[in-house]
Amino acid sequence: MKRNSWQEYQKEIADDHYFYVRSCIRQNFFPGSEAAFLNILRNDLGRDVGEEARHTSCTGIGYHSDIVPLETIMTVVARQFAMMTEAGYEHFTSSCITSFGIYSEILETWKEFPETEERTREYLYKATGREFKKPKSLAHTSDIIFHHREQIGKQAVRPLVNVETGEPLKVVEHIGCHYAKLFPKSGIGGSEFPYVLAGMIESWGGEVVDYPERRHCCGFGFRNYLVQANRGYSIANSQKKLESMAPYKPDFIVANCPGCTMFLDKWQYAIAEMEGTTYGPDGQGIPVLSYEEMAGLVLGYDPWELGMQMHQVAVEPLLDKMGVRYDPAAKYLARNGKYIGQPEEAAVNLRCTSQPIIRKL
Amino acid sequence: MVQFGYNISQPRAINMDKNDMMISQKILRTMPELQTCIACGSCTATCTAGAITSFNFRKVHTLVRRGEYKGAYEEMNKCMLCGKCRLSCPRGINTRGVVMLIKQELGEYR
Amino acid sequence: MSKRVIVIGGGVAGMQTAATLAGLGIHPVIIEKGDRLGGKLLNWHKLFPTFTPAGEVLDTLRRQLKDVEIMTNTEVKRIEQSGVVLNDGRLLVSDAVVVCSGFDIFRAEIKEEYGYGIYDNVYTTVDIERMLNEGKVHTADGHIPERIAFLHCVGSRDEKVGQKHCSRVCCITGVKQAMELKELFPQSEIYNFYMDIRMFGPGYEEMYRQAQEEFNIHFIRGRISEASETIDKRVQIKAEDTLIGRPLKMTVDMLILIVGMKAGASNDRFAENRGIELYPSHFIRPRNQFVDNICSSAGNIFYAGTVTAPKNVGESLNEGVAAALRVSKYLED
Amino acid sequence: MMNYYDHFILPFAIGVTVLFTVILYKWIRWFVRMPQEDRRLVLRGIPTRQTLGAIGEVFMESLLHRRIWRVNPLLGYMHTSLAFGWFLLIAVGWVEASLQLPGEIIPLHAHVFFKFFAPEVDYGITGGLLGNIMDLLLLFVLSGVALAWFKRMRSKALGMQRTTKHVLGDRIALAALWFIFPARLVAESATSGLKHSTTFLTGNLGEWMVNTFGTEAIMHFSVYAWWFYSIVLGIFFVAMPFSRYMHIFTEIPLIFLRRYKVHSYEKAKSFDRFQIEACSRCGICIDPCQLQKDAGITNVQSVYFLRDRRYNRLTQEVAYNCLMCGRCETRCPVGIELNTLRLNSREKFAAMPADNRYAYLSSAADRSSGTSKVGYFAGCMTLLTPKILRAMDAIFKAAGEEVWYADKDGGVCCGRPLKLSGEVEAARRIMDFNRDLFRKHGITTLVTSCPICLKVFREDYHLKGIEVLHHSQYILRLIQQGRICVEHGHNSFTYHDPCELGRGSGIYEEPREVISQIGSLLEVDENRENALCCGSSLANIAINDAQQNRISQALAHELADTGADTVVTACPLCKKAIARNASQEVKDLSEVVAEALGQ
Repeated sequence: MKRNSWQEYQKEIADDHYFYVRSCIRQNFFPGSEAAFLNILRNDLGRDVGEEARHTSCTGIGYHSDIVPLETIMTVVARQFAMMTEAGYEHFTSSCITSFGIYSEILETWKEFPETEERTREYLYKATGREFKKPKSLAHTSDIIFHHREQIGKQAVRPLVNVETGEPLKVVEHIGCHYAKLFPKSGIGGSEFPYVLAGMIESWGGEVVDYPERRHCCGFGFRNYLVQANRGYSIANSQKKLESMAPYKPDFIVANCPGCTMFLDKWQYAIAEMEGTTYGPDGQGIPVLSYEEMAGLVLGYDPWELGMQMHQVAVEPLLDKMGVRYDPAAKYLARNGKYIGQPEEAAVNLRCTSQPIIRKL
Repeated sequence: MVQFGYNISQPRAINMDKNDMMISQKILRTMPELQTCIACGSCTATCTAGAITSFNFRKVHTLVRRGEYKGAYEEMNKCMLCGKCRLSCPRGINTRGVVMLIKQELGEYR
Repeated sequence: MSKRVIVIGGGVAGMQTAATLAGLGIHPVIIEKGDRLGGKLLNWHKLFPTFTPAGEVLDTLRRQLKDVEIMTNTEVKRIEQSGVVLNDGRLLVSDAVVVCSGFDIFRAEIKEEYGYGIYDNVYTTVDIERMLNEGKVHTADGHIPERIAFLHCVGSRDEKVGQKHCSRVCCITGVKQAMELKELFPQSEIYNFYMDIRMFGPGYEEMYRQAQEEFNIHFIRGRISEASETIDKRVQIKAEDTLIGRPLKMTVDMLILIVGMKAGASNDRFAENRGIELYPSHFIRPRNQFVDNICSSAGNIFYAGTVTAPKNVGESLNEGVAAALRVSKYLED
Repeated sequence: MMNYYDHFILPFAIGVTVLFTVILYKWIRWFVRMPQEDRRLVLRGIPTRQTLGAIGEVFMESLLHRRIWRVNPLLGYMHTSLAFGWFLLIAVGWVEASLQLPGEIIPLHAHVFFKFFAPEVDYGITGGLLGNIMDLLLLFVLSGVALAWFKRMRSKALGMQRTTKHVLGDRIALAALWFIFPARLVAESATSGLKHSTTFLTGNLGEWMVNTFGTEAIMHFSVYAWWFYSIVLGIFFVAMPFSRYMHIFTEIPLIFLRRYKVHSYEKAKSFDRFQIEACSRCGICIDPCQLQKDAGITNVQSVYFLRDRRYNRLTQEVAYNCLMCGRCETRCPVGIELNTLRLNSREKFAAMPADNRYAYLSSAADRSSGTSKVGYFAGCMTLLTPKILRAMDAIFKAAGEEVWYADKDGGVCCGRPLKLSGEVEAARRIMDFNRDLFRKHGITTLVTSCPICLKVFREDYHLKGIEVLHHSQYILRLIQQGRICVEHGHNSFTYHDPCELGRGSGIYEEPREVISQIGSLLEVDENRENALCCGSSLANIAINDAQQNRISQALAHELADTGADTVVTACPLCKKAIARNASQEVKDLSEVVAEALGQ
């Protein structure tokens, strides 16, 4: 790919001592990913990541759905910053792209309209008695993985290569809209050719697939999804992307936004059930991974440890291609060995639910 | 197939890769002057039918030129062929001829 | 001894200025940064609206420059009252200076969303002129294009790339090239995506009409928002058909970006002279736009051609004559 | 009984048989397929005076070609000599044969080859006289043939700028026709020479032939000459029902049917065939056609239209490309209803189902204002010429007339443009809406400024109890009743007759009378029935703007040549079309009147 322009959009990413805030969607649907992020950073890379159990949702979903006013969300964000300040950190990192967009937007608003920052400080103090410092740097967690991608590459046990053919895996990357479309300078590679995930893929031996609808939204769209009658618009967007990428026969999709990961995965199930269309080989779906899961697989983590059984589209075909060893029987067992239930048979997971389940009660 | 209480919306975009351009091309071959429309809208502004309906001659023929034929026949049937548009067209397009042509090419009875 | 006048730039405006000066018995010196005279026209194929080969115009101008002193591969660093300072530090003394340094072509790479330099089948109008000159117009893998899209106003009327002005000549260039390509590939469909069509010159509107009616070139009002490459290396483009009010997408074999005129990079350096002022667009602002539209505030510095604003070849040539006459009048006084 | 057979008569006999078989087949077929009401008209008409009139008309038109004489005497002579001359040759020849040939039963063909079968040609006093009469008649016909040849080469001398471009079948029939009478002359002369006839033409020519070439040679030659004569006759007769010469026999029933009030109608029907095949392709319709003269369109004129329609190869392009100005119809020597035939040919191209059309026309579309017994319908085009609206307002005010304005703030089209485009059924829906509107508002007089509307109101609306007037008629009435006064000034005017008002509705004098009360009227060369069309006619769906403009230029030029200060017309469409190219002011009649209103 003659794509070098990403280098014109670089941003400062701190090397260590991050204050980590979680994502509503990721912690509910991909809890293994957040755990993996912390493990990779702390254990594999030896970095310091601080956390605060009392931090809340950024309320971005409510904000984008017109039910949380601007003043409120600014105060909530200020509270998160106060937590960071109290914990003695300066580098703020968020797991969620929506939150990342919210933080970027609010910091930018405070810069342009300092009186709003003043008012927010006042609201926060009145409500909680807290005070805060603005973070020195703001990064999305994918920025941080990108920052350490070479080191992860060095420690890689399973590069993104098809073990049978020796060919690099073809990876479709999807960047959440609020990563760089709000402020192109806030994302690595800008908004047109973001490089944050592509950089990881290339460093870990995979091949990035550029396809026509690459920049298109996954269709989450907050209000479009939240109102059932509007979901047709939401799903149509995912379908547009899937149709556009299917001819390239990608091995998997990786996204940096929790919402996108969820919708690209779950809408494949819905489309298959509603229309009978699937986009992967042999009537299956295209597996959708979070970048934490991708990094985890590269570093040799167990797929069920990474929470990949939570996916709607079965990941086993990909694991087989990568040569990942896994216990099919353990897929739907919790850490304590308890059966966690399993999805009904569906087109996108057909071959992978027919395995006999050993119930260990 | 499973019903989840919503459908997959059809894209609103005019997809020039999927649209069948044959009829549109034939219409333009027959009346190349239609291509000179500069969308001034005077036809629609003066339209006798347009004054009492939503008929928009300019928009309908533009859609037809893009291969969007659905509903064009029905829309063109609102025209009374009075000819005011032809008098007002700065490009000298035979607008009544266009109406007749589009109806002929898109009428289902053909 | 005849007076010495430095003409900066050996494009059409500079050539015309020098030729007229020489005819008036004045000693012009053309300073050209390239290795030969002709400027942008060296790369142009045919000129609108008459499809005159660019070479014909240059040949006529060259013939009038037989005895004119020409310094090629030479660049001017600054303009001073006594003359010009070259890049190598030499001072060339002169009685007057005519700035004919022209314009720069907008770098299409900056409009990253159109994928110029990234996708194989995205071209600029400058590329097409070159390809027409070489007699080789085809897609990157050597095929005859079946569908071609032109995009008007790339680097014109675009705040996002600091080009607020209208480059004027690109509209008619897009029409001209569309007609040339239609003639080469009669079976192809050609679409011109435009924001406004501005046909300011004589015969331009007639040519636009001819392109529509006789060449069946489709004009769609709407700016392409993004381009992306498909699996077969074609280019998928998205725009709104604003006359319908619906988004539109199509895949084309060639996407041709009609690039605009950017103010010459040297204008900023020249403007260090207090007598030379710039517009916000960085084109040079003449003393006024009417009776002194080829004069600077400094008495002995004059302008001709696109250094002051986007112009077509004919207008630039006229300014060459006008500037030479004003120089001559200045030297007499 | 004498033997009247020789092998050479076979081509002729076959030809005649084919001719009459085909003609009878066609007539019967057309007649049987005619709608019930048409057939009833015919049956009711036969015992009336119309039949006698028709016989007279057949004589005047089919034989003497009276109407062509009016176009150009030389052209008329040509047609008379060929048609009437041939008829007399047959009639007198028959007398001659029955008087002079021996035998009880003389077969029909015997007179055709009389000289061959007659034992002695100048038999008795009657024989010599009849022989000379026959020679004279042959000379008469031959003079027509000579003129026909001349016409092919120099049509202008016969008053025609252009002649018809014929199809192959026509050319064969024409060539045969050209040879029939010269062949007859040669064959008869040869036999006359051998039989020592003394008639002035064939006798003398025969004598000269025998003297020059010898009896032996002429004996051989005469056999070939009679064969040739029979063959060209045979060819002509076979070609006749399939070529333009079908008109010779079709015009006769057409004259009768027309006398019985059978007419063509907005929808195609069987009677149309009688009109279509009655066209002789004389090409008189080509010259008056402005599409040909000014716009360079040469394949759509009525002659070509009828030809294409006859042979079932009518294209939409030809059907649509006609201004329906009626200039050709007024000149057609056969009196074919050209506009109606053109109109009813369009339905098959425009056959749009009418169901659900114009369902949007409801009471909501009533945007009329005012209350009065007098209604004013401006018409769509008048809404684009507000000066006419203003002028009419001023006139109404001056006359103290309360008016119900049907469409001042926008109305519904009168339906005629749609009808002209062949969408007859759909047009009916629009007409119904407007008629209901007129009824609802209880008007008894309906004034319109648009001749297009006028024509359709009068012909298709069936507005019983409502008097429909064009504003020119209405204005004249106001002046005559003294309800408005106009002042006579020094301005000179020329008047352009709109097609739909003049030829279409027969209104020629009212506008002229009004103008002459205001100023002097300078006529253009071609006026009234011969007036030019402005080119903007809504009847033409195919013409492009440049062609329309050329027609308008030519008209504007004619009007300017009168030297009048102002061009006056009485149709908003004509006004706009002329103003496009006029060098002087162009006004509607109402404007001129409004400006001249006195106290």
